[in-house]
Amino acid sequence: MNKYEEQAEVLRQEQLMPEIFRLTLRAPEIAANARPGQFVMVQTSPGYDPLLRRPLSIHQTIGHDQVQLLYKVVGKGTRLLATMTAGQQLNLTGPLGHGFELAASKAICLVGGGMGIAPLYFLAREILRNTCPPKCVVLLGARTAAELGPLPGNFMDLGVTTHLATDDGSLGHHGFVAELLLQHLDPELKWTVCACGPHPMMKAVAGQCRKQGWECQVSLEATMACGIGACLGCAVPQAELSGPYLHVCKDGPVFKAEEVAWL
Amino acid sequence: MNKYEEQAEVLRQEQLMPEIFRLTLRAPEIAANARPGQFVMVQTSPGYDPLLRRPLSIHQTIGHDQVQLLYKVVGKGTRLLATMTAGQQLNLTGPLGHGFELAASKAICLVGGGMGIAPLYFLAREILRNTCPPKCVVLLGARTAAELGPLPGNFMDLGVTTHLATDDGSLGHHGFVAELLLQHLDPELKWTVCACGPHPMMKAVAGQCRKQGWECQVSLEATMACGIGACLGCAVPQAELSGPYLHVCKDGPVFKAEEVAWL
Amino acid sequence: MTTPDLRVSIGSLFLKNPVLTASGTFGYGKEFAPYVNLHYLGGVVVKGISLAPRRGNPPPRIVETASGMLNAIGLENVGLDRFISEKMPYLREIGTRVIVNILGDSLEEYQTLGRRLSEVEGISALEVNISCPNVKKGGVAFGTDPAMAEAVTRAVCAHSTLPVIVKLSPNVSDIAQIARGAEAGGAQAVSLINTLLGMAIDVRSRRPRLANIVGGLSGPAIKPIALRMVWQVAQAVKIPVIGIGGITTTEDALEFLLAGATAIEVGTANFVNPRASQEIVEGLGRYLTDNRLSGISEVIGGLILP
Amino acid sequence: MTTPDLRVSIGSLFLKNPVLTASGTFGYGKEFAPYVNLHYLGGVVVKGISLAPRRGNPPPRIVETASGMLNAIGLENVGLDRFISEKMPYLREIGTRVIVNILGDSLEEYQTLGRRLSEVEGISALEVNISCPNVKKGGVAFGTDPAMAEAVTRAVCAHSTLPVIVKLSPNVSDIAQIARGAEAGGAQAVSLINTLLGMAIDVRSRRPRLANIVGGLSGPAIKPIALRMVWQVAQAVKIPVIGIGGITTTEDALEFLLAGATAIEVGTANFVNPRASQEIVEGLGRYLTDNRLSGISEVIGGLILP
Ligand SMILES: Cc1cc2nc3c(=O)[nH]c(=O)nc-3n(C[C@H](O)[C@H](O)[C@H](O)COP(=O)(O)OP(=O)(O)OC[C@H]3O[C@@H](n4cnc5c(N)ncnc54)[C@H](O)[C@@H]3O)c2cc1C
Ligand SMILES: Cc1cc2nc3c(=O)[nH]c(=O)nc-3n(C[C@H](O)[C@H](O)[C@H](O)COP(=O)(O)OP(=O)(O)OC[C@H]3O[C@@H](n4cnc5c(N)ncnc54)[C@H](O)[C@@H]3O)c2cc1C
Ligand SMILES: Cc1cc2nc3c(=O)[nH]c(=O)nc-3n(C[C@H](O)[C@H](O)[C@H](O)COP(=O)(O)O)c2cc1C
Ligand SMILES: Cc1cc2nc3c(=O)[nH]c(=O)nc-3n(C[C@H](O)[C@H](O)[C@H](O)COP(=O)(O)O)c2cc1C
Ligand code: FES
Ligand code: FES
Repeated sequence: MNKYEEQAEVLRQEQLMPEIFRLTLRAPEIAANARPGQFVMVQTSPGYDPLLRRPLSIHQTIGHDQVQLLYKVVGKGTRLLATMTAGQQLNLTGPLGHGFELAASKAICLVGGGMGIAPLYFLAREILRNTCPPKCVVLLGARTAAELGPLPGNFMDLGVTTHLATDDGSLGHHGFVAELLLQHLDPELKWTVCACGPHPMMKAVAGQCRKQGWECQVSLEATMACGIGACLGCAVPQAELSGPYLHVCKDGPVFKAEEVAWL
Repeated sequence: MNKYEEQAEVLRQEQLMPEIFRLTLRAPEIAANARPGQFVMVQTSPGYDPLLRRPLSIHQTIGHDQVQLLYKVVGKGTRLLATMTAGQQLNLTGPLGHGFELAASKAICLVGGGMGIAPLYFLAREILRNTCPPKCVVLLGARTAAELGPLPGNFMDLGVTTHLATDDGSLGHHGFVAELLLQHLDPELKWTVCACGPHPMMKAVAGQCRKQGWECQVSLEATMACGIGACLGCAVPQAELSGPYLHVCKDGPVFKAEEVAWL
Repeated sequence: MTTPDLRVSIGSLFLKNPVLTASGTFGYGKEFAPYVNLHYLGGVVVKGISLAPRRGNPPPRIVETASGMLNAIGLENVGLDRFISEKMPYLREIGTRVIVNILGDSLEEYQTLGRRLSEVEGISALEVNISCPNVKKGGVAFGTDPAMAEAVTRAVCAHSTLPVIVKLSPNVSDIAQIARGAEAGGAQAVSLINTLLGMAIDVRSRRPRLANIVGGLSGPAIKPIALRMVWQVAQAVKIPVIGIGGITTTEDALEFLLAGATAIEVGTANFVNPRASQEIVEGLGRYLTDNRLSGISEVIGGLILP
Repeated sequence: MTTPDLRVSIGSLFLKNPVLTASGTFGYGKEFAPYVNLHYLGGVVVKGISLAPRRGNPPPRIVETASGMLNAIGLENVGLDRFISEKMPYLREIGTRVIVNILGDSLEEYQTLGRRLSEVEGISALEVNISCPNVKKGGVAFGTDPAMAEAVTRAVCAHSTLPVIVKLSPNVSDIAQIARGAEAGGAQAVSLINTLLGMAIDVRSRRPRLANIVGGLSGPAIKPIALRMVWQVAQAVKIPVIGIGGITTTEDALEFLLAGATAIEVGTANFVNPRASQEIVEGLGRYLTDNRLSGISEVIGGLILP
């Protein structure tokens, strides 16, 4: 898989919610090669503070040369990113890692929690464009309605069935998004479930899938320095606990749920 | 003398020449207390890179609440400063140090080289407003005409006699600004000369003045950490070489030329 | 709601809160009076004092580095006599603890400083800078050898009635061993870290950026090293530990307290934000309130290990 | 105009230019092939190899600090056999020097690594990481004692036909002394610095940010310390010195060369800018041209003292 270092131009910075932004960049090489579930490493500052690049999933590619990121401001790097305006330059490396792999699944379910929703939009669009399976369901969760903002609408606009859950019940199901699996997925079908979100959410989803015998792919996070398998910083334990660690940036970020240790 | 820490608002950022900017800030406490020759310490970044504040002379105060800085982009800090736009906040401490002291001089000459011109504009305005001496002459120098930009015009607009020198002869006298002293100052008068600029220029000016028996005040530079006499970083040797060092931020930046060692 | 209890004690020295200012970064207190209510602070550690005045190193003395700075002030100071006559009158009135940092180039000089300062009213403790070269031992710094650290501590303690804090140099293989030396010598506390020896070169002139060639590195850059050393020393000695090194925010201070420091000193941060020390006092109070903790003692040493 | 001569030699090891990549920050070379023309580099130092594969430490292994980062990878590596069979075939073809970084927990392990790697085609030199604990000596790191440094160097040199570079730990009182130990043991060169031991705490969870509690600090933050040590070591030994620590730009590299380093290694900077190493090669060439210097040897050790 090809990787690039690109000086991307900021085309648009949109504040979707108080802390959540959508950034559209011109990055032709990365856009042309990106697959859903892959990520980029973004240099958020020209100086040494912050020093390391920040990993962000590709939210979608637009046309042949644009990359869109969806991110939440949680610290220094993302705060700086949110100050970028159209016309400014941003250095990206990518596309990095292995994305979701959907051979010829007949029934696909995407489960996103919080910012884990970011890569699923790209995935949903690709699914609809390419395989267009008989069944495709999207389940989105967040702590509260305000955290989802326009995202559910974006998925619905694609024409895909979308169910929502919020921890506080302010929108959709009152409870965890993993609980929607049993409510909405026909247990007779052989589902392929693609999940991205907080660790406990993915653990619950992976557990459900195992019980049902469904295939499950999860997109993991880890603190990263290089993003390309060189530093070995992004280790996560594999299912076989005594085996070598997996590395999120190189072996993932998308893993088969059964490869991973759910501690 | 009172010192303040102020969150100043950027009112205007003007690019006078390719590398030279004029920044107008709302900083009421500092504006109300500033004297010509004093400086501020500017926090150029919210993070740790660059870490230390940067010293900049007060170019002038405007009205009761505005402070203007004139600066050249030479490194990280000034480069960041140049990206600031109206409405943004900038943290300043000041006014710092001791400025020029003009008791009742009858003949005053201001000599500025390069960015050393910055504090002299404030001084020229104050002189014209307060003491309004029978004789007041401004001598400005730079490497080339393009480095002076609109600055000579600013002084002329005050109605003060202004002579120019450039190293390359592209404007005014072809040579060093210190050479203008003998050309333009009536040796019969008791001049008070106030100089700010590169060290060799001030050394030449101080030498001339000593020969003529004129009073000479010079504004020195040194790398600074605190700007308030606490770190002892900004040492310069005094005329009495074995004596303790002078500290630019506290004992200066303006010194009597005879206090300083001209090495 | 009760106001949070920030009081700590460093041996027999009681502080209203654990926030001190680091020697050499806060002048003699007065310089910061325009920015800080000095009496809000736990205490002020003044610029290092020697028996005779010192001129310090020639300039340039300071250079900025990535998230840090190098200084080679060379321990410039007004000397003991002028310190007592010129600086103490102001310091006596600031309403908080005054800790005097001392330095010498022989055991005798440290002794004399300890004795003379014990007779001065208004001083709460001594902080002994042992990063200085021992002239009689070929210029090896007192702070790089446990036996020498013990000897200099003992010398000061024997001649002084004040609580003695020994300030450790980080330029050593095993700082815990030096700390134990100071403890054995009778120190009531150790403070660490002093600056790390560093260097910078101007590639255009090909010359060192400091006239002294090498200088001491301080600021946020060194915080991880300082924190590790504080954690190691806190486990190695029974006396209280004062944490120093890159502390700029309340969170930084909390890291050192969790690692086992009983108090902290704010250094280079004073230059960046002259109100940093006071803001940290306020921030610690807020932290206790927000976390419903009754006192800062619930934070100190509270690191949870995996 | 002639192209500038960037060639240097490290003992019997000739490099087309003085820019190497630091162990653990450049994988096995291949990872950076999308960004860098590997054959432009002076050489590639690969991730540290031990006799048996190592799992390394549990996560989290990385945390960012001010202008730096802490890592506690724990020397995870594929082990000698897989390194030879899986990584060497690619490395043999990259068109530049391959230097293999080795680590062990006993003299015997270092010996075996030296012997086995000498038999492998395509390796130009060994870099011996002596920051590892000596299990038989109670876990004290080889690199903190001059005699142990000498012993481990001698062990590798005696069993290997390759040039041996000894990589020094900065967590010591006197790094020049350790360098002299390595020199006495037969090292053709020393490289420094490895990471500085540091720590970070998450004040919300009150836990260390690294599962291993402590980790190694690297990046621009440590450059002043590294530069000072390189300067000290260059004066203390006759063998060539390779400078490492925070090198990110051409100017940084020049600082180390001026201080006496014959070559440099680019580490953490590879993560920030994957093209850093190649850009430094290009930058050094430009510097020579701009300053009308015929070769990089005119820069090495060219520091002008006051
Ligand atoms: C493969 C991958 C893809 C990602 N995709 C996205 C995405 O599309 N959108 C998005 O918003 N984020 C995404 N993240 C998370 C994102 O990388 C972090 O939020 C970001 O690096 C934080 O940088 P910062 O400088 O703002 O925060 P920092 O200053 O580094 O950290 C601030 C605080 O946030 C915490 N923090 C740091 N990283 C994370 C994290 N990963 N999750 C939660 N808290 C964290 C820190 O512990 C700290 O307390 C992804 C991460 C990975 C590994
Ligand atoms: C009391 C005082 C008043 C000043 N007033 C003004 C002013 O009104 N306008 C103005 O433009 N500048 C002024 N300066 C100089 C100004 O402080 C520096 O140019 C600034 O700090 C450079 O910061 P930087 O981060 O951009 O450069 P850095 O990254 O710190 O340095 C970049 C390069 O510039 C060099 N450099 C650093 N400081 C200076 C300096 N003082 N002079 C020349 N080169 C330097 C460095 O050695 C380095 O090579 C003043 C300095 C002092 C001490
Ligand atoms: C400019 C400056 C001067 C210093 N002078 C002294 C001193 O006189 N005595 C001393 O013990 N430490 C001195 N120090 C060290 C500091 O007290 C402190 O230990 C060190 O800077 C690390 O803390 P920091 O990173 O918060 O600055 C000085 C530090 C700086 C930056
Ligand atoms: C993630 C990481 C892994 C490292 N692994 C090794 C290693 O296996 N062997 C070794 O000798 N040094 C290792 N190092 C140290 C570097 O080679 C280098 O000495 C150090 O990082 C300082 O250089 P820098 O500041 O340029 O990164 C590692 C450093 C990092 C950041
Ligand atoms: S982030 Fe470096 S190996 Fe994954
Ligand atoms: S800059 Fe600190 S004393 Fe002058």
